[in-house]
Amino acid sequence: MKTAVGVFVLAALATLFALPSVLSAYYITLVLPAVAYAIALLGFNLLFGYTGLLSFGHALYVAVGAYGAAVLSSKLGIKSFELVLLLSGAAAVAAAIPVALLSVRYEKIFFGILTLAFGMLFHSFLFKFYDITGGDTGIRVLRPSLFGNEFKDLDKTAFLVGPFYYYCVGLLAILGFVMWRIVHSPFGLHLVASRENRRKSEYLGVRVRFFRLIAFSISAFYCAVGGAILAINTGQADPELAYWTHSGELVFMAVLGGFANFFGPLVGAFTFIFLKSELMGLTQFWRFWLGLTLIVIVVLFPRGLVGVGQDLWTRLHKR
Amino acid sequence: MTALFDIVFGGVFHAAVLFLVAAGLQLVFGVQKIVNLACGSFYALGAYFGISAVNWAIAAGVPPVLFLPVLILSGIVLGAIGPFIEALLRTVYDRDEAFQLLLTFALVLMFQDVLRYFWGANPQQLGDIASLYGSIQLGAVKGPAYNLLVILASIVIALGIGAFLQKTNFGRILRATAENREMALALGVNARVMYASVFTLGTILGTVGGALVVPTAAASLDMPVELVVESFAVVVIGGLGSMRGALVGALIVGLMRAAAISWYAELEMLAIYLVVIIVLVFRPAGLFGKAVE
Amino acid sequence: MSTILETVGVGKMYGDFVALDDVSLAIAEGELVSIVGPNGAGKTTLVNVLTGLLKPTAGLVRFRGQDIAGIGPVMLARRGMARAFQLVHIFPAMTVRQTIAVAVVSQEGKGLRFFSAVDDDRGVRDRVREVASIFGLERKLETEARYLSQGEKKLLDIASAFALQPEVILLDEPTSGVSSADKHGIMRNVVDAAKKAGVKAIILVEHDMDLVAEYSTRIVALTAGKVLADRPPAAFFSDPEIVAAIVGKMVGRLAKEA
Amino acid sequence: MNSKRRKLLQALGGTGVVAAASPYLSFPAFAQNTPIKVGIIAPKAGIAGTIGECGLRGTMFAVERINATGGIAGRKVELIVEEETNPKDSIERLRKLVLQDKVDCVQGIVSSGVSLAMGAVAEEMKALLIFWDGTTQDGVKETMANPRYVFRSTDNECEAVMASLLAIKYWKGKFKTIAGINPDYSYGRNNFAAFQALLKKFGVEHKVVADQWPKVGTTDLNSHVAALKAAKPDLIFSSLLFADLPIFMRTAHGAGLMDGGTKFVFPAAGFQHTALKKSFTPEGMIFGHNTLYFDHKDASPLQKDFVKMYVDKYKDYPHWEADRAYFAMQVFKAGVEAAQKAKNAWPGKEDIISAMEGVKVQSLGGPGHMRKDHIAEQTFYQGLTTHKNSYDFPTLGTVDTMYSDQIQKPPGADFWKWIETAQIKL
Repeated sequence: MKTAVGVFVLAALATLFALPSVLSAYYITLVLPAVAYAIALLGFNLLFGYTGLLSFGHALYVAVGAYGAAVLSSKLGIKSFELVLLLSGAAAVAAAIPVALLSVRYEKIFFGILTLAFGMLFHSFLFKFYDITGGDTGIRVLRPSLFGNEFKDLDKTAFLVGPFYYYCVGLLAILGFVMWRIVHSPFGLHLVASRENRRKSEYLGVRVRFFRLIAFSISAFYCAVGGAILAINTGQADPELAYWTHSGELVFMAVLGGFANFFGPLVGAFTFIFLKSELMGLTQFWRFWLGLTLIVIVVLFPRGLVGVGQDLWTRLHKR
Repeated sequence: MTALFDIVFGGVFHAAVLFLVAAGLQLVFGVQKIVNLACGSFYALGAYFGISAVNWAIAAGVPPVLFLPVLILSGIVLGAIGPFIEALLRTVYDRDEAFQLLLTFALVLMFQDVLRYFWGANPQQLGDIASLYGSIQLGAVKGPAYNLLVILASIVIALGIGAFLQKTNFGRILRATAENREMALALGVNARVMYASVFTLGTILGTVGGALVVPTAAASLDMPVELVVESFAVVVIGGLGSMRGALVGALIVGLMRAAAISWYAELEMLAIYLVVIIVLVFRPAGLFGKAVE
Repeated sequence: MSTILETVGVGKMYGDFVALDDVSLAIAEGELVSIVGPNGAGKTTLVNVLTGLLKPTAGLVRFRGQDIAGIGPVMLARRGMARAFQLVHIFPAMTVRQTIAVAVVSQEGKGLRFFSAVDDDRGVRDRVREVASIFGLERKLETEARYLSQGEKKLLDIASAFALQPEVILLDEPTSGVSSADKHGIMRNVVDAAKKAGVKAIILVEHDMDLVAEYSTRIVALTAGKVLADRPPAAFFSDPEIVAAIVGKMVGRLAKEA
Repeated sequence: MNSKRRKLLQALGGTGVVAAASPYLSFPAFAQNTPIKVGIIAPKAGIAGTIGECGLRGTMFAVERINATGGIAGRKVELIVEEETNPKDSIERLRKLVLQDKVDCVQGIVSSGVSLAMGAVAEEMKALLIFWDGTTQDGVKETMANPRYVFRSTDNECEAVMASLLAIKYWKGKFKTIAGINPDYSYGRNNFAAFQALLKKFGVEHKVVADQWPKVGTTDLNSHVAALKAAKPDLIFSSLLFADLPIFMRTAHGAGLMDGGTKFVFPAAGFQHTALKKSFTPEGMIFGHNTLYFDHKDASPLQKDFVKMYVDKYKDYPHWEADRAYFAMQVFKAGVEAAQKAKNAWPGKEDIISAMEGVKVQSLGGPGHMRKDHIAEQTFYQGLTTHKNSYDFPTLGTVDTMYSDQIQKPPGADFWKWIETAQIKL
């Protein structure tokens, strides 16, 4: 099993690295947000899948990452993407701690609504405090340097589908590995225990609230990294990123892929981005079909695409 | 003095509409324990359909005085979609609430395109129905009579729901189910009928709300997602599942908003979220909610 | 014999309702103290007070001489007291290995390790195996808790509590919902395990008077929030007044015979 | 993909077939079998959905005419329409059109938030992009001084400047206290600020007694109206648009805000002129119809044709977005044809762009041209409302007309400095 997962991961990474030589530039610019969402969802699912807390406001941290990249690049002139990632991530953690302190007292739907309220609070802030945040138009995000290299000879598309793409896939691999270790660590074990039975885990000495706070902060960091990548791909950070329906999309992706599995949300991110993009090209009523897809997944395949895949696999092997 | 009246009147009007939507949300949460993100979509549906109903009434030569009943009736007719959506939700009653929330989120997405399919992308408006009802004038105070009617209708509906829950047999069973689902089911409450009825009632509260308000406003595709947020603020402040909470929460949100707009316009929505957070810090279950954790 | 856990004049009111009234108990090393009483006598409240979950409205609760009133389950576990539950409390989707590992990790203070794999920790692995074998669960290590039999679930619940290496363990009806044939098996298992694991005292809340009579070193009877009796089994069962007040209202073969 | 294109051609009324039979072979040297592909990105849902719809109709009208008269330099136009949503997704759409569909030109974009982000992306991608109504201004500050590939619409402040000038011209000395109720985004903020700056320039002493900033799409404006009523201003300046303006008008009318002698200035009223019914919209208000006033007596035959077609086909009266969209297509056409003529061969992108700079075209609303710095100049229409017409909504009694070179800052200028120093005629 372990080797199977290893082979799968290596194959997936190899495919991602090989994509630019196969796919057209347009599709690579689509893979880029998918990679960004995959990173964000790694964090989101630590909280949702492993800790059992459904946040309907995690777009807030994606937005913090995007605005972090915007402020650092266009207002403070910081070019280094490494620094941008670290500082945006730190800002997201700083924003997450007060929210988490209040929210982790709750579970289930109450947690969902409270996080939604905080997300919208931030959205209002972005919208209303025009002089600081640029209001509805947001803030421009300038092209960063990667390891000090600015790639000045490349135009924006070439930069995005070239060095930036490989950089982000590398980031996904590293952050994926880190998250893999986290969920298999003693800390991860305690998170799962607190999800399964909070009272019982407390009697076994699990500091549920504290651990949830940490999980929340880690997830915020990942979301901010995803947000920073998204913002550079778009070239703009805007308040829509913090709107609650964007949080809903994060949940959508996690469930689409299957949140019970480590790789589910990653599959969900890639599927969602391509599904949405293709639907938008096919019909103006893409929201309807997207909603219908979600209903089918929720009602018939609650374990998501990965669950469907696993079922097929076991059925084939039984034969 | 006049100014203060105008501000309070505006706030109460906003509260009246919010109450209807929040009441639907509370009713469904109380019994089915599902938070319905699509409550805003029902509201928008009510608004769009209300416009069509009135246009039809105009074409059929219905006298203008009857437009208000026509609007209310159109909202009630829309309740017919309730049982179908409930049948869909039934598939996830025993699942994790993430699935329940997502299913209603899917409805939000789908409704947006359903509305667009039938009524187009343009925001829809009713010419000038509201002013047909004239203005009320009390000394220096002047306001549109239609707004007062909406407030009154909302109060009547609130009292009606109260009486229904307290006085009727079905209401008592409903409250018992909200209190203790297993017990009620063990005592032979027909869950299917109960859930379908409650959800339909919740739907109607939303659609009637939308239909009532549309003569003073417009029906737009962004309405659903905007309204959900305000309704959530109302139920969080009031306490999830509590009808009294919906009423008080709606008043707080409506008046807070009116006050913020008048005295510090930049705070409009921020003020509401701040109230939400303050309430949650000091009274985690909301003003009338049962303790949660 | 030194006192390890005690309450002094503990009272607990819920509004006007008196749940506990002037309850004083002392539990010493080596004892197995049963708490009995009819429903509504205040057993659950007392257990919750003893385990620091509820703060009493009057009196003191001391564990090893330190006040533990209302310290909550997490701190209680750290101080060395564990609790198993009346209704099965398990982690449905976790395997037996993982469940016991939760306690082992917490007992060894490794909860804040983010980057080391639990499965690769030899210390944790050995300890999990050890605890599981004490309770006869070593063959089920990779089974998810929800697929265990009722009796096995009980054992797992208790095993995970034992994995904390507590000094005192509180068993809240450990055999409820288990067939009477299995009850003795579980109790024997627990008492043996306690000896092996160095548990210094056991508190047992139990309805089955057979088990109480057989395993207790002392019995505390509660009625209406007050201590009616606190004596060894022989003296307890030979007092017709107590038998009538407590045992008569409770289920059990002994009660039927009486 | 193919079925979608077929559908689009059908939507164009089968003009493809008509064009094939028409004498477009008058450009035999350059006639190519492949059509020119133009990508359109316009909002289809939400508050701006109505704007996108009207714009798209303007584009369709333009394409029908172009294809019926031989296409652009002999090549038919084929449209690929995508939806404008938020900046992130809209830029994805742009990349699809440019990288995947390989369109020759992209037009559209209504939201300034999207256009600001997209302008920079298109420039870096070297994609020819003509905005209908989008600018690349951050506030009123131009972020792209001399773009090569991106062509912007007139500044959003044009209508504010013109409306302010009219307010001063008609009502100077008749008001002291002013109030604003403007949408809560850069457009609204800039409009109200421009109004105040112009009052200052023309020495109109005034005091701001209330300023309201409802979020775009707010459907309940009762509290805002109450606050305005409490402030008792002599004049209210409002750049509300979309459905918000009719709601405001109706609410204000019901609450008695229009009962006194308060004057009203609505620079963006033309966006939803047909929804502002006579019963709650009084006469004598300043209405801005921007670059297209559908009921102009002296309108060009082109405009009259368009309005007639619009009324027949859609049972509605068009607003300025149709003109902006038509203008964008005409600028592209003129650029391609000029470049083709100069080169006597099919022109490349760079040739087209150079030819578009400074090109003059006749748009639906009137004459316009594309400045060398890629900002449009067009004709603007505003005036005082009247009920003397056969519609159920007010029209303009007197129509004031200004060419945007009088109300738009010149290339490279700072907007506020320009207001202070410019020679502006009333």
